[in-house]
Amino acid sequence: MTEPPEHAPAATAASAATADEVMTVVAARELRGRRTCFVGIGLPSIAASLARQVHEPSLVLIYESGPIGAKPTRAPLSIGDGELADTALDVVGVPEVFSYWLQGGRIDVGFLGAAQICRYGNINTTVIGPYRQPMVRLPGAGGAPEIAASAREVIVVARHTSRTFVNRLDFVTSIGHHDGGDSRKALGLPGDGPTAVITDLGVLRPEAESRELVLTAIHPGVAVATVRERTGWPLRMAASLTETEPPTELELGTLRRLSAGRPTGSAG
Amino acid sequence: MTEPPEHAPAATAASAATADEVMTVVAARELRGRRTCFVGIGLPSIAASLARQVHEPSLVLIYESGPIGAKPTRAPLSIGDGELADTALDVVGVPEVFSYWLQGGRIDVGFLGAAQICRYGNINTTVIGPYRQPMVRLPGAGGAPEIAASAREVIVVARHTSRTFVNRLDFVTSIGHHDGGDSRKALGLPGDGPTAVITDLGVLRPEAESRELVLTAIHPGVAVATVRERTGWPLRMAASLTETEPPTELELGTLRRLSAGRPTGSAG
Amino acid sequence: MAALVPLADAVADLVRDGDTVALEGFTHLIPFAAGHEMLRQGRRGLTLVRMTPDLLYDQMIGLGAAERLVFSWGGNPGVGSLHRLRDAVEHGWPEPLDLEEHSHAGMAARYGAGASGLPFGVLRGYVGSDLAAHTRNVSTVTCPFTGEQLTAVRAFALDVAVVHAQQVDRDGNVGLWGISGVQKEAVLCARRSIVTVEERVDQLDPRTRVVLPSWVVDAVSVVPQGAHPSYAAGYSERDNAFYARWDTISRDREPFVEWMRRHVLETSDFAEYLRLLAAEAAAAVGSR
Amino acid sequence: MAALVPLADAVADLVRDGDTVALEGFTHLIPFAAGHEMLRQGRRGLTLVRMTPDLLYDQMIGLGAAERLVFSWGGNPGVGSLHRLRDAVEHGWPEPLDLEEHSHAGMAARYGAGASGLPFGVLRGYVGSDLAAHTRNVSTVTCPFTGEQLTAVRAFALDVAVVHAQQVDRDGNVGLWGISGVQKEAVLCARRSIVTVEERVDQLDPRTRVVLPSWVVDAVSVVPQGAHPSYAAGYSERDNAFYARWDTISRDREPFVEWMRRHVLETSDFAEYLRLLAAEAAAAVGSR
Repeated sequence: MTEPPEHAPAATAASAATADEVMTVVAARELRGRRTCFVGIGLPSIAASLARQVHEPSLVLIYESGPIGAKPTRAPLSIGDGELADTALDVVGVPEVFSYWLQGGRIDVGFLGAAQICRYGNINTTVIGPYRQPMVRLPGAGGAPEIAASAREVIVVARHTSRTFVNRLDFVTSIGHHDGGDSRKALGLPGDGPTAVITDLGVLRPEAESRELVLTAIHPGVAVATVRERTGWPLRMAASLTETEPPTELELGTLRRLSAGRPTGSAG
Repeated sequence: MTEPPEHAPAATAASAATADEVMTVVAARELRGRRTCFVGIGLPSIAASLARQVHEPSLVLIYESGPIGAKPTRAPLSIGDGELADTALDVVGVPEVFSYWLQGGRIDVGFLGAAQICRYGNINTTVIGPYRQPMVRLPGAGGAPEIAASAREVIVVARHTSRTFVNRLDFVTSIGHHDGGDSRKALGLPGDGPTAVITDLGVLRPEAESRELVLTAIHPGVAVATVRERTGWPLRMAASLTETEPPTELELGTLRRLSAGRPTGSAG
Repeated sequence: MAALVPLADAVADLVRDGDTVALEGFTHLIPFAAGHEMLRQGRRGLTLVRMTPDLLYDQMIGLGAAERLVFSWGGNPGVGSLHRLRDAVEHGWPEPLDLEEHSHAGMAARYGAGASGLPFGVLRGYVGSDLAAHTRNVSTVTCPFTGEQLTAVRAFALDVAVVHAQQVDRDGNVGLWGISGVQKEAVLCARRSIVTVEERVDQLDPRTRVVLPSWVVDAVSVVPQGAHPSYAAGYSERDNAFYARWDTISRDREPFVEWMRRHVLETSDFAEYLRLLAAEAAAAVGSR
Repeated sequence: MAALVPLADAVADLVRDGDTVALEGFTHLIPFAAGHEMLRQGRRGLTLVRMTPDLLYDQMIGLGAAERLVFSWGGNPGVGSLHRLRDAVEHGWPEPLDLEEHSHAGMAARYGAGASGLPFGVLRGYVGSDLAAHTRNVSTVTCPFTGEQLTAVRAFALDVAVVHAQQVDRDGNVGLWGISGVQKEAVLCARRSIVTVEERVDQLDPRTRVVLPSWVVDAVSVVPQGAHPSYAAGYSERDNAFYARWDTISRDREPFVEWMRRHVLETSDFAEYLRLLAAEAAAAVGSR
């Protein structure tokens, strides 16, 4: 990646917060008031841990590796970390976590990452370039296609670059709002699809009718022009575009405790 | 029931053995050399326990309630006795015992009882009389239909009365050799069906071609005429009709220890 | 989120006349206390679902609480018939009982499909049996890869599931161990659920094998020995003598009704029922 | 009946060139020792199946042991790409790798169906995803009760399943606990199976949650730390530093091949491999 992963820190109380930290803090806030979160691999994992510690102590974190009700005290390096199992209320087999728990309709929020995302919140984590002659072979689907389909709603966390926020996906791994409008509903999917995309620049949400992602909040110190530059489609602003509340000391302190010892820039 | 459940004891070393005991002992012998037995509710349960203790210590007993590798030291009163779980290698859920273990093709012998059985080894445990206006409502299918279908072979244990060994079933609960010949195979069932029917009078086995049950062994002191009288179809004798070896002291002593405290004449 | 409430409140809030209700338990952990409470509160017109209806459903059917039974094996294990079930089926007393019956494998697949949010389950089952001819909930499905025909069963969608377990922890999570039947699946395919437990504990016992998280259960009630005469591994033994005694109690209509009136309908709760049984047992010993 | 044999014998007896093999493990209990032994014995043309191929499959693919990969997520968790997997897919080095990919839910359903003796599994999955267009093992099936269309996936039928577990008891029964993935299903849908374990014990630990009875396993080999750099709950910690280091070791072809030659191909067994790693770690500390 040649684009800088972080923008300049904002000159606020959160001046010490990196863009990644703001993204994680804002993602964690999205879990306020939720009961159950199916935590996908990647960036969402640390935000989910943060949400449990700061906002929603009773939030039930469920991982595709089987832990139900995990209570991680540090950001898991992988989705199958021993600590997830050790702190969980129960650890079930992988077939059960997908059948009884996800497909059974028991997940309020699916929390996903993305390598590419389009204006309708469809996600690619499979391949850049043609499928049979890839330029970049990505890890693949994991649990995401069914999380995207079955969770009551989906929140996506992704760094905001023009490589990620693209006009057209090279491959649809996990469905968002499909072609917009009612097209997702027409596929018969149980869940409502992405309701928020949290980036290191701001927050995008689907417009009511079109289901196209529009910018609804911008992080402190970020210019709208930067967001537009790094978005591969002509990004529109919500009528009520707001500025993100900067991270509180509690949020930031907790996040840093959670992240201690974790490799930086990790994708897992 | 008006027919006497037991015939007069034979004047042999097993003179003290009741007809029920001979039946159980002979049924247990059928499990010699087998690895896994799915134990149906009813008379088979005690025979399976006996087989493990006397003939085949490594015999794996599996019960529809979930215990795998149970090692009962007394005859279980029910298929869900605490001792079955306490002594088992593992206790799995009921869906798993039927899907992964029985349907998965891991059962050598299914061990079943019967309220009615016909010449082709089909079994009724549902109803006597018309289904909607029953004369006697029986307990029903339980695990038997799929045990009968999926176990590599099936052994049936039943007291020999003309009410049980009937010319025509009132209801087919569990399939045996269907209409005989290749008709079972034509249904696409995985297992081979009943290979032995053990009664308190003798042993019936299916003829090679017709798959009709014929008398292959008779218990000590039992007259062929008695067996014929109590069989609802014109029972044929195998060319090589043998007399059952009487119960040994070990068999009988073990059986009586297993049965101690168990209600007599129990159907469970 | 599971509320810790008295059983009478749980039943009053969550079980309605005409509901499809599964009080599950495979020999072990049968929720007798909850079933009795439904009788005390006079529930009627229930569709009762269970793999192995035994004494509890015999009692409920005998008092006319059920109009339909969906099951796979109905007997008094190790003892014999369920006389009240038979009387209802054979003679329509106290009222006719509509039966829908399956094999255990079929019932388990129906529960599993319901818990999984699927409309049907697939199995190798019912082939050659007359069972399928008597229900609309068994059909066939063809494998799109091999062309093979398999059996399909309709998923359960229950109004209420009721189970008994050993423990609830301080956060309302339920834990059970030993023979676990289809209890988890029953709870997961029900709109509403009630769990009775032996005990409230700080942390679930390490022997726990099946966990029902607080947020999939509506109400939890602490009812020690709430499975009697069934048992709860680690807490009680199966009362085999009572199962044998039931054969006599239930054989004829009047004594059955009288027994139920005295022991269930006219006791205030399960604890009083257990005290009454204990007093009777003590008296029986004393009179020997 | 499981034979307790040295791992080299188990692999020699049970794994053949061209086999479809699953070395399963979801972050936890990944059977590295068994995979290394397959490389030492020069197995070729394998179809490798696994939900979460990580370093072990990167190693096997990088040495040209596999011609096909069936999977749902292939990465170095928390670190990044699998360079050898990418090189095989993107540049056909050391040879082209045919990919068949699924979602986790689809893979789990394929394993579950195979374990259950069914030709296909049913799920709500793949809808709206491009995944299904690239495989013949995803199709649809219609519910005979509701008319609803669902996704069908073909059951797995493996030649060999290989898993790592904590313990084997004196009768050859295998026990594992912690994150258990699809290991049980993998073993149950394979014609042959190999289990490596941390330890042989008289009785399985009470923490055991998944049991593989002796009679569903062909060979058990005691290989302490046989999952390194993955872990075995209760026995070892995940070697996160090694996962990070792998990013460097595997980035370029020559250093990768050299590392594998020295550490895997030219060591006699996994114990020697572990000693070599330990010696290198000690030397690295000493040279600081």
